[in-house]
Amino acid sequence: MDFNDTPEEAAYRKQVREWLDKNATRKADAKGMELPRDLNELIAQSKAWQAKKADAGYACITWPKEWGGGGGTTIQNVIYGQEEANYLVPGGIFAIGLGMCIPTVMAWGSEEAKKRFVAPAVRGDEIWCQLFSEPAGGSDVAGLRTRAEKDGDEWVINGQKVWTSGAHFCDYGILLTRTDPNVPKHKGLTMFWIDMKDPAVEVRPIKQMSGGAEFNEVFFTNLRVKDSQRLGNPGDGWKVALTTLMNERLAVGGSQGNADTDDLIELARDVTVAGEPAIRHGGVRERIADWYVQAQGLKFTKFRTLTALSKGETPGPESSISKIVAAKKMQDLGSFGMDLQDMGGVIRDRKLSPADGAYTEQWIGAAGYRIAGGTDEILRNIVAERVLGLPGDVRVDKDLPFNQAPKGK
Amino acid sequence: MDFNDTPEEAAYRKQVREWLDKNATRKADAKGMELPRDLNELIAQSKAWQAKKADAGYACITWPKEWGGGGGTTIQNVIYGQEEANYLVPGGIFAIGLGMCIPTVMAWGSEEAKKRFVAPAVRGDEIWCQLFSEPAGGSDVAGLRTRAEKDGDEWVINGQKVWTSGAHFCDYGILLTRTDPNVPKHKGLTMFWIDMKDPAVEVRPIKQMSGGAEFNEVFFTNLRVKDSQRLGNPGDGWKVALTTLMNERLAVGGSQGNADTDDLIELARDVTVAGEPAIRHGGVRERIADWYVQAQGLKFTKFRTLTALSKGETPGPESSISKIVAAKKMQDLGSFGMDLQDMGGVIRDRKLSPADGAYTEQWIGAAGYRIAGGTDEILRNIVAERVLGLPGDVRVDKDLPFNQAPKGK
Amino acid sequence: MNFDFSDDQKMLKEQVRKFLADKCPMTVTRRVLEKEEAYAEEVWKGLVEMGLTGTAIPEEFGGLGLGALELCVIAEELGRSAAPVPFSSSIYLAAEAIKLFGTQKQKEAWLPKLASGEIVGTVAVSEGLHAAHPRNIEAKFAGGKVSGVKQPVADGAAASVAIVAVNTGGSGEQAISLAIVDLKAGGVSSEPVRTIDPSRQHVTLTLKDAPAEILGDKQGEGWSQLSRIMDGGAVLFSFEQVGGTEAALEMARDYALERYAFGRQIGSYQAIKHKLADMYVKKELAKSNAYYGAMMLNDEGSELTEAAAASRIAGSDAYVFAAQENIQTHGGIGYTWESDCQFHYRRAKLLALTIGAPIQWKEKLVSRLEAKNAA
Amino acid sequence: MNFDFSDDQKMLKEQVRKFLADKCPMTVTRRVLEKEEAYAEEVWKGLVEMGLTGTAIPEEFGGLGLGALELCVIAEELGRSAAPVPFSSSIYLAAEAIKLFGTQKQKEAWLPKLASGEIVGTVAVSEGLHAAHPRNIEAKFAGGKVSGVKQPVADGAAASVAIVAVNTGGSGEQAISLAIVDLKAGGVSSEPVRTIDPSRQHVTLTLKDAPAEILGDKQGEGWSQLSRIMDGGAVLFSFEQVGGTEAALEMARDYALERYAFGRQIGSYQAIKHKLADMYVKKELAKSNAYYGAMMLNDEGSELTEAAAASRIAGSDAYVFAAQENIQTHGGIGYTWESDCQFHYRRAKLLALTIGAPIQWKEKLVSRLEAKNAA
Repeated sequence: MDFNDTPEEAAYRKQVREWLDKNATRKADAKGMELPRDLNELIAQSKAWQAKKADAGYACITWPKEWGGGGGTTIQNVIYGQEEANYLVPGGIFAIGLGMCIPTVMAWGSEEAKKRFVAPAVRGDEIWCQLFSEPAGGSDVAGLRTRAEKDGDEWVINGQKVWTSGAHFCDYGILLTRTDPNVPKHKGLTMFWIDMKDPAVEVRPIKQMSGGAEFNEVFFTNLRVKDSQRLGNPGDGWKVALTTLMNERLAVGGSQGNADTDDLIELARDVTVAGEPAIRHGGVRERIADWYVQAQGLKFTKFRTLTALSKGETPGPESSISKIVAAKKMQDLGSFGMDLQDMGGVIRDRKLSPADGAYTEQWIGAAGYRIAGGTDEILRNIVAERVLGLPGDVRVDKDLPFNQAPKGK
Repeated sequence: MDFNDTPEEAAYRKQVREWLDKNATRKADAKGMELPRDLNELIAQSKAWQAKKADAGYACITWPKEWGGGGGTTIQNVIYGQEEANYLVPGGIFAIGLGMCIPTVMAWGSEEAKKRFVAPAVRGDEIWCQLFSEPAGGSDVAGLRTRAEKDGDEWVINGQKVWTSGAHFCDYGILLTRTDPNVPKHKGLTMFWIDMKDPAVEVRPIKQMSGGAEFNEVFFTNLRVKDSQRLGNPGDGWKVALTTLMNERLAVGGSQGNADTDDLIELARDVTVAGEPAIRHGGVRERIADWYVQAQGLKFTKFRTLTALSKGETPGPESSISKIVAAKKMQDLGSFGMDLQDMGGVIRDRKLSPADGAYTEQWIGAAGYRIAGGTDEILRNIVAERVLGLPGDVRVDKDLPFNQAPKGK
Repeated sequence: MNFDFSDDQKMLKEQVRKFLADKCPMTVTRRVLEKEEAYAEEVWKGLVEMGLTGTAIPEEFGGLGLGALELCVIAEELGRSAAPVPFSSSIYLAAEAIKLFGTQKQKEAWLPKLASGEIVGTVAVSEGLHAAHPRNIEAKFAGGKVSGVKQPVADGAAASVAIVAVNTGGSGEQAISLAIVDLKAGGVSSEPVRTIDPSRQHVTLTLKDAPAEILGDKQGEGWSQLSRIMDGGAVLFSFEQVGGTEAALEMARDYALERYAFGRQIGSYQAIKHKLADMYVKKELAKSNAYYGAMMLNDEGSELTEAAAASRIAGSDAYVFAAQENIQTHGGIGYTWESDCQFHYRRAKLLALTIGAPIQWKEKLVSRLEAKNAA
Repeated sequence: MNFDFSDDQKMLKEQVRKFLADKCPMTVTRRVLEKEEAYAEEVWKGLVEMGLTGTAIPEEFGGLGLGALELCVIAEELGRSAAPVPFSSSIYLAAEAIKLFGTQKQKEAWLPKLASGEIVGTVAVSEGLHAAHPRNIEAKFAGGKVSGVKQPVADGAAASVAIVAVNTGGSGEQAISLAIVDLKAGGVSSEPVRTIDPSRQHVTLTLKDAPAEILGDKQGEGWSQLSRIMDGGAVLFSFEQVGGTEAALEMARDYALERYAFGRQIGSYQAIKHKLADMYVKKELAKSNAYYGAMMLNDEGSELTEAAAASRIAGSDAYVFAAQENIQTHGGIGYTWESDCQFHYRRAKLLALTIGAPIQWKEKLVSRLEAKNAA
């Protein structure tokens, strides 16, 4: 047991590090520098960086070279990610497009579509979003209501999507629609790719409880798309969507908030419980221990996954536990950090609060993180069903035509 | 707001106290005395005490005098119970008979049956048990399989019950059977009273994990009962059983184990964490606080219920929370008391362990208490459905004939 | 046994509830929060017109001369509607402090104005992120003047008078006194401080030689006075927490009944059912503890401190949990700015911190239990 | 990245697993528990014949000279089957102690016999219900003799040699030494003590001028030696806990699939599904921490103490929870004497206490984290 690279891995890591040193700034050396706050500037920088990566074979490392990828292995992809994390580079805006949308286009699109879209997406020239969730859907993605109706060689789309990340700057999207409401819900869906700049597409930002607005509602009013924009057969939309969702990377679950046990130790040294330093309070110490053990457990679970990848194996389902643990820990640790500040814990001001306000921000943010990308409850269901083999919930709507299934308001 | 009796209540309490002082020994004065450990002796003492109570009008206080009861109010019943709890008197073996079985006989039995059974039960001359639970049933009581088949003017009963409290010393029982397996499960049940001394009834004690054996399995092999022993119509057994279960008194939930926060404070003064007195450890203190607050919450919830009774109102559903909280607290507090003894916490010996071994015993006992009379999970369902008005679980067996419903092994 | 509120108290509760349901729906809380108003003036006026500010103030000082139980039922309703008004600062804390410990002259000077709602009062203890403790109070009082910085102070901008914890020299608890500061008399500046719940305004109060006098006759009694004031506050806030918990639970239940997933109400899934059952259990434990707290407060009973601490611990636990899991029950929509879920999430945590975090109250409680156990 | 056991280690694990599945089903644990046998002799013999007792003992002392990783995989399987054998006392603790700190002569005297399974060893620290701490050790060593009472001592009746924590005078940690006591050499009496898990025998060991010698060369090093021994024990026991957790989870899952209520498998109810998911989550966290503990133990790494404490905390939490909720999943039947659920309930708590309760290990962990954080 060791944390060392194999010789091949070490060589690859060295090569990556040299390239990064040449082309980017290490965070450690980037004092005072930061990524642009202006969205347009950030997009421009992101596109430039993505193109550079593509030229060097570091964009979509595991994809074949003929599609603009790197022709590499999964573990090389992980190594690149580990190394890049040490540099101040823009990232993220291509994650959904390259992680979910383009793989779907590659699996289900026509040859023309693949030729047209894959390479520009890999280079970052075009950005994609995923349009599945709807107000009425939530955890029940397939319960969507956006209608697509055939009209000659075109489809006419009306409806609304929600929680679309990046819709306000994306060029294209993949859109899941209902084309037949008279069959059970999973059977009446069809997938299309669409042009997000079409005037029939309206994007409205969603303001979150935290004050941020990274997500959007997207409205379609008589949006007309060609039948050739279809991905998969009519009625096969759910099968197509599963391709997309399977590609939803295990990467989620990383975020545990900004403040962790090290910060908590520092805070506890500074504040008091019953007049004594909080760090001497056994209950504070137990929480530090428990959260440390959780964080270590998640870290080493990831290492077990990486080991499997490194050996060329498919990782087990261990990683599914990550977000269940991380989201609640983020909320509880944030909340407790506020408690330690006592009455002062109500203050929400980065300049006044310890750890740059991290406790408060993660307490607020976690309320959303426990829901986004699968609620705590859905994730437990997934572990129970896919890992432990327990039965699915009773599905009363399984065999009912969609338009006869109970839906509430 | 006060905890005082109304003048009427105070007068009744005084009368009760005087009677008890004359007829029993206060626990405070009963140093070294204890109730008999031998079962037969205990039963004899219990019967004698019950007869005395009946003569004085303190047995079944709320029942009409013509049935042997006291003709009193619910709050008088509560007051008597509060006062009796201070005296060393035997109790408990009549609880199921008088709390559940006889009320069922009174509601559904023939006039002959009522005349024959009610008064002797009130006086404690005959003891009753309730035979509903089965190995295949568990939380799903109505899923029972014990068959009763009509044979002329008699019914022939075969099957097995489980978790029958006191079956080894009871004289009679009420027995829920399946008389029609071709209709949905709730519709094919019929209730009988039976003679527990019939040779076709075999009682076998169940040894529990704790080592105790208060419950039994009861086997019926061609037990023949008369049709006149039927309580309610054939097929109405579930309706009859609901009478019984409704009478299952909210009294449950009292037991929180023997050790509580006062004991924990004492233990924590004696033992150490990291070499310092455990009582100075903030985590120990937080637990003491949390459990104290829970215990107070339960106590005052009961007071709210008593207040409603005292005003002649029907208490609200508050009391349903009691066991949910008490059982888990009993387990956790026991477990934590063991932790405080560190390696010594593994010892199970009343002479060596603090609080007379209470932590260990309640840690073991709570594993059963969290299940008996409704699991934590069933109780949460009950709160959600009956108190909050949420829908019942999906019932896939609702309309299926019993013999076609999935049952597993 | 009469462990319940009287019919009159219940009628008062019903009145307050109706008024707030009518005049203080969540749209008002949203308005105050979004526009950063100091408080909802029209709601405050209505409460004043109903005479509620004078509830527990003696008649000789212009109040109604009722007791703590009446304040409790009002608090529960203010909590239910997450009302954006300075009632708690002015009435539970400032007025109670002056009533309990002020000289006759101080009472005459301030109580009538507080009772009539003509002015707002507050209490200023905290100096940043250190929990209230004699060691953590640096504001100085000398020669009739106070200097120091108090942060955060609830309703500090709206208030005309503040009870300020100050250091008057000496050691330990004896160093602490409470000063009455007329905030309109000069030497006072206040600057809004952003909090997790902008529907309740907070400020940083900077005092520079602000004219002040000691509450009551003697210096050095501030810590025990403060402890008693906070005990009362804990009970009253616990009723706000019970009311808030009920409101959050109702929101969650209504949504669970109305929202469908996979063809059935989400309230038919055990994950949701048991979550809501847990909210209910915590709410009932909080309510029962709060009732006992109310009785001890009303009777100035010997167990007031334990009962207050238990009320605060149970109330904070219930409301924080219910507010949090109400969002979780709503899913994504619950996390949006448009949703009213946020108001309970914010308010629940504010109430759990505002007169000291539960971890501090647990210490207070266990110290009392230890003393009793030793006795 | 190679954060996994080697193929050889996995093969060893598989062998042990097969042997125990075959020779040590729960009926054996039940027999030992019900008949109060000291341990399952035939299982112990089998383990000895496979050479497992000598796994990590150097070849020069008759062992196989393998490392901690091999012990870890064995431990996981012993835990899975809740095996009633003195392996942990003799090998994880006594043999490791002598190997780490014994003089050459002491190693020669004891390791070959422990390696061959000819004798059993144990460690005796606890003196009743006070947690291990220099202040709580009263057994005295002087003039080559030990006197004192150790309680409870695991496998004390079966053992021929014990490493005994003793007070050799001086203050604080310097007062503590470890003594090797030949339990067959006189001055020793042992009396069984009833525990929550009679499938693992415990005794009260009374020493009266029992001949003994100090482990290693020097007195006064016992506390730090003991700390290192317990770190190793924590890692190895955590693998037992991971194995036990897996077994309890499997039992619960199988039952949830097989048992029907209201016409469907109880495993289709979310209350059960989520309970089992929580068991799985805790198990994975425990396993990952245990792996890191194994690596640190094997490499004698600088983070051994933190990793050991984390392994122990996560392992105890996972196994106690899984054993408890396994009974809950089974319902009434799970609480009967006939059910095998009890063995995990007993063993889980025993393992969580036997080398010190989690609350003590959390203190140890946080003290280390504090020191690192300050650095």
